[in-house]
Amino acid sequence: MIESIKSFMGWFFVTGDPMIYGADASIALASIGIVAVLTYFKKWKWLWEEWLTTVDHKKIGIMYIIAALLMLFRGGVDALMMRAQLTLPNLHFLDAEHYNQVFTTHGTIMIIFVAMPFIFGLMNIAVPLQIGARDVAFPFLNALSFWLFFFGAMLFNLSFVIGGSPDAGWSSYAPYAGAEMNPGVGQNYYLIGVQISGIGSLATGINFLVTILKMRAPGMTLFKMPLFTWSILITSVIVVFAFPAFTVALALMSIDRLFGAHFFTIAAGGSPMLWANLFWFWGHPEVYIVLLPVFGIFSEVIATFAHKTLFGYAVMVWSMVAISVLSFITWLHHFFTMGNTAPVNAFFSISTMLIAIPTGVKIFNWLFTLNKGRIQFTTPMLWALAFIPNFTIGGITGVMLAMAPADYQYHNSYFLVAHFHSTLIAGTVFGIFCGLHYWWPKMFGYLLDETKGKWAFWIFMISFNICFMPMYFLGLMGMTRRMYTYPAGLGWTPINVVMTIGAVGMGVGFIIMAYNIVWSAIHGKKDKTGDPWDGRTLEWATSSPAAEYNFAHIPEVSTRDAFEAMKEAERKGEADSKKPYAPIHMPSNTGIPVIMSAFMFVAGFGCVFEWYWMAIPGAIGVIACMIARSFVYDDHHFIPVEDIERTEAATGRLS
Amino acid sequence: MTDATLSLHEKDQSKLPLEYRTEEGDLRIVGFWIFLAAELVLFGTLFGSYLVLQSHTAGGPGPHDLFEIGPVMAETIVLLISSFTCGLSTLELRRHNKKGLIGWLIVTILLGLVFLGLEINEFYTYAVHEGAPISRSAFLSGFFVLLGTHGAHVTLGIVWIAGILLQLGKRGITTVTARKAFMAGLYWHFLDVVWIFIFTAVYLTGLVI
Amino acid sequence: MSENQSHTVKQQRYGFPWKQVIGLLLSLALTFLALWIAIGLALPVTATLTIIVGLAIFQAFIQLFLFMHVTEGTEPVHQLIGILFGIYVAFAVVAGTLWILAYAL
Amino acid sequence: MKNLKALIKPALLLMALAMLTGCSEKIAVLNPQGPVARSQYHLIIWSLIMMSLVLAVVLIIFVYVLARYGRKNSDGFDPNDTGNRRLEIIWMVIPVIICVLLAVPTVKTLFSLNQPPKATAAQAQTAGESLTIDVTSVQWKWLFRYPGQKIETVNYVVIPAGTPVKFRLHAYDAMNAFWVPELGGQQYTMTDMPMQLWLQADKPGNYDGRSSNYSGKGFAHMTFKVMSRSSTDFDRWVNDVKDNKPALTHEKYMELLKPNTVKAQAFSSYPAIVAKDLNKAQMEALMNGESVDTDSMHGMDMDHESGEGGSQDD
Ligand code: HEA
Ligand code: HEA
Ligand code: CUA
Ligand SMILES: [Cu+2]
Repeated sequence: MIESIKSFMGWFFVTGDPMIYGADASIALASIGIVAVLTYFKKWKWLWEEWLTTVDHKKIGIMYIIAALLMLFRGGVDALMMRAQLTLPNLHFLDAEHYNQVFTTHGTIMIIFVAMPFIFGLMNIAVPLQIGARDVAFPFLNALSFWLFFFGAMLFNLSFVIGGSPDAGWSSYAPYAGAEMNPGVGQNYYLIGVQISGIGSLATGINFLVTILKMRAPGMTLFKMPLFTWSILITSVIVVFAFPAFTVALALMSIDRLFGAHFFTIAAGGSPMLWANLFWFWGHPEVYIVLLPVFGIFSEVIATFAHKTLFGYAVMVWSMVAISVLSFITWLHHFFTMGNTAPVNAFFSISTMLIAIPTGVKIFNWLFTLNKGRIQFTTPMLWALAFIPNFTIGGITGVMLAMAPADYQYHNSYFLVAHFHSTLIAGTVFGIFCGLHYWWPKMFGYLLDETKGKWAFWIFMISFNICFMPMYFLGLMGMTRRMYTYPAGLGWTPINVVMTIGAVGMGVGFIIMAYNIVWSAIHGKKDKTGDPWDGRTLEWATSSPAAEYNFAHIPEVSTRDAFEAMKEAERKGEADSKKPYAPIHMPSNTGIPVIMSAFMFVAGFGCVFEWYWMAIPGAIGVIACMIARSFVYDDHHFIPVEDIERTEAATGRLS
Repeated sequence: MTDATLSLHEKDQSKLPLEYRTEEGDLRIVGFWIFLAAELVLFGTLFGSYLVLQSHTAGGPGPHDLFEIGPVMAETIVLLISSFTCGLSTLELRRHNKKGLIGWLIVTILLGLVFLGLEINEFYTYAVHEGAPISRSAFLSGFFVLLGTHGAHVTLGIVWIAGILLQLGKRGITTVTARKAFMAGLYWHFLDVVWIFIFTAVYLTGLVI
Repeated sequence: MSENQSHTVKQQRYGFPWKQVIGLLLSLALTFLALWIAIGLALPVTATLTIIVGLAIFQAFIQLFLFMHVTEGTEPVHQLIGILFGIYVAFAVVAGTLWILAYAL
Repeated sequence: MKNLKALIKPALLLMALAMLTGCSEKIAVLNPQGPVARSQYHLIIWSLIMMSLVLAVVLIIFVYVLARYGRKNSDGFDPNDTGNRRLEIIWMVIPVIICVLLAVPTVKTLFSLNQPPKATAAQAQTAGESLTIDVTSVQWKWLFRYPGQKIETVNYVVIPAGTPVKFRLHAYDAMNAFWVPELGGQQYTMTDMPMQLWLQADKPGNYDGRSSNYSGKGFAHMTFKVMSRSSTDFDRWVNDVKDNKPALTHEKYMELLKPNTVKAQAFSSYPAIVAKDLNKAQMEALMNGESVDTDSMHGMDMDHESGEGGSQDD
């Protein structure tokens, strides 16, 4: 009996490595600490009422961002572990199995649990405010999306301590990721954790599509929307149409692994290449899902701090539309070398190159927004400016990869790794840091410190170049990705050393940013006006942080850069007199999303271990929550006029 | 479409059909359409996978050996008729005729149940009598998952409509129940569209090639 | 947004459900036509496939317009564009997958 | 100007690139040793030139606007400068032209890579002959089979210089990719799809090859050597293997198929089963006495020129 428990524990918990024990211990300690603090300060009720059950898009946005920052930390630690292992040839800091798990979790976490949720967080905060709406179209669904993402991410991270992590790479190519060559629960964690959060993403896409299409303030026609809102509209389209393919791909591989089907197996006619095909059908649009929103952020920030309207607004919009259409017909460029016929490769080479054209249009329009502007070098602006040259390098190397015969030489080498870090970091990460600094006062009512912000920027940005520019050469020297070690004498060592130095530098930059957040929480400059940057769009028209109902009066819009126009009118003394307040109709908090997602977690965990006694009750819980929700009719409340007056008076906005 | 097409500039809310009359109803219907568009891609992916794997029978039974046109035609006709009765239910909804609405919805889900029964019988025959379960070959994996996904959608539709029937019985035709009934109708027609492609791409194609 | 109150509503007049009946008859006719072409006629395989897929698409549009009323709503352009984009992506995934994996053209 | 720092790095990179393209031997991809690698090298250099141009334009405008309009009190501020049709057309059309300039050689090279390279060795030229080698990737080793010579090697392969070599690629278990950067770009190996890759070495020499698609624990060690030898040396080597190396027995072969890493070795002959290119599932079925299904290869063969390997349709 004791023996069997012991052997079960040995199999259940990941063992055999001091690093894992350390992680186990720190996770346990952190959990106990959180529970203790919450209990001591009697914060449980507050946590439940203010956060866990909230349907307020601004709070959901903040929760997304906190979760994404934590995941960035985890992904960053993974990255540093990889860099440590690769610094010198023949190191044994990590063994092969461990290294393989680390790059898999690094890639998956960075893309699915950092980039996407960070963007979802920023769009939750900014989009309803920018279009002058009181909330998103489906607040309940919004909360559900967040909790699905959260529990999906938790499930994925659990693999580190229970059962073992996936090790087939974030692209999980079959047949290696199949049950036969990859037994154990690691790959199941990947499939099911990502699936759960993917369902949440799909719902977010639908939600924001409807929000933006149907809930804009009166007068805000599509072509008067701020560009960030435009970018989210188009991103949502890509999310809605790319994620179903991923849902299917993940489901098919899960069915292969759990129920013995043969979609991607070697045996019984399965087609491993079909997995690659389906994965990239989602995977390529995915990179634009994490890129277009930051294009939107840069458009806002560059226009704000150049004190000009964006150059070529209509073209900026249409180029994003073009990217969204093209993004669905280029996926094969990720497997040019899987023996396709020449016409197939030629088609996808050309369709991929075409994306350079709308992207280039955007780059030049940003440059010409700066032209004849009055440029102000704030921290968000620095991130936006650094993006332009750094991302261009990532983009043009992408075009080089798009040339199929040349890609035969780059594919799966560090040239490719350098390309995608140049786009993902100089694009997405710079963008989310930019948005974080820009909207921080709107989220919390105080600014992040500029000096520390700039230090973090310079250190991170320069280290990024130190880390990833030499990497292109490493690829041309023949070093392939996903190697846990390499022999001496190939000339690879110096570059690897430099890269590790750069990676540590990025870590330092990140630490300074984290310190800035903590420091500013205590000493940060308060934002009393709600408009700390002299902004141009409607989110700056309301107080910081915005009241629960966002706007006491729904603003009326007549031009682009609506808030700038309002300020202009006010300067000219044309501001119209305020109308009386009316009660505001708001959705009520609900615990169903978090409970339902927790059931999903239970069901998912059961599936990971193929414990159907656990999965089935979990699934029943999910369905019960759905039914319960379907019978809830009273899910709204009114904010009375007195409350509105009190809130508005507190921010000095009472008419 | 004369009676149903709504003017974009319809100011007079009370002229709108019930399900569009509240802002929430309007939002949800658009959202549901987008969801259906996403489902198109979901099924597209399954179709693509199935068609690629169709010939990968691993020496086991192929489409020719398994498919029989009789039962398939029965399933098809039942589902087509259910789509029709579902269309009638929406019509009754527009007439605000609660009895008619409930009646046609009941007919619809009964037909849906018949369809499911036929499909389960077909699956059972293949998996048990013909020795061709999902794990037999890539072709069968593709077949069972594509049809199973459709079947699961039909099941969900039946449960959903049953729930709406309860609410209709309790509350009558309100803006909320009207919206739900209307959306369930869209869903049902959509499943019919998917079946048309299953009929063509799986059964007919399987018999032709 | 007072969706909680039950509205008592007047019975409105609608005529015979022509659209629905035509839709049903057309679908049945198209289904049998496809069956006959596939099984009854011995056309070359490619021709048969082209025709039956064409018929299926036609039938899908019948459902879309006669039963589902895609053109209905307060701003039907949204769902129309949505469905069109969905068709585009679904086509891309089916045709692309087949082109890449099954039929080496 | 603090922001200039942002530009120094990319500019340096560009210069470094320009310098490196000519010299260093360490940069395998930029050091082509055969016609295939060379045609890819030309493409790479061409794209590098075009891309440097694009980057230069972006950087010049970037530096200009920051230097000009980034100062505290710069004149020329014009908030009404919000668009310019003519300019926007220019930066739409020029990228289109660049794309065309890149696409044309891309497509040309793509189609030309399907054809065997022109032989340069005197012997091969007259006979117009090429060498075929069947490559199988097994976790985590490379098996090379010479169907003409009836010998087999592991983790190294000897080829005659100046003669086109057709590598037929196949995987026993996981997907891998066969890559010899100095001789040419890679191709995947797959269990259900025999593929081919033409390579040719200009002159005798040793080249590093490795798997470039991750396949599990031993992946980092999944390397091999390509030894290019003169035709006479090659023939001598073949005879040497035939005379002096052991035969690959069935047991020994089954041993090789287990997932592990092994040293380089050579065999004077191989049993018939080796030539069947079975994958793991098929091999297991065979060992269990079941019938081997081969139809997973249907429609998966992209090898049109030769029509060898699997079959096209059912
Ligand atoms: C945010 C993420 C992001 C972005 C934006 C991009 C953008 C692009 N990517 Fe990248 N890519 C990835 C993330 C991204 N990529 C990832 C993660 C992978 C690898 C995944 C894996 O295998 O794990 C990858 C892999 C990848 C490959 C596969 C390579 C291989 O596996 O062998 C290819 C090949 O074509 C490619 C091409 C491109 C192109 C053409 C663009 C274009 O969109 C770039 C367009 C931009 C510009 C070109 C710059 C600005 C334009 C101008 C200044 C105008 C003038 C320019 C010209 C006319 C050229 N990418
Ligand atoms: C948004 C996406 C994203 C981001 C931001 C990053 C960020 C980084 N990545 Fe990542 N990477 C991917 C996406 C991303 N990566 C993907 C998709 C893959 C492919 C995976 C696969 O093959 O399957 C990959 C693979 C990958 C590899 C290749 C592994 C291999 O193939 O063997 C390497 C190697 O160097 C690497 C390095 C880094 C580094 C150094 C960073 C740095 O930028 C990280 C910097 C951040 C921090 C460092 C923050 C953490 C801070 C601390 C921990 C504080 C403490 C530290 C100090 C004080 C020093 N990445
Ligand atoms: Cu594998 Cu085609
Ligand atoms: Cu891509």
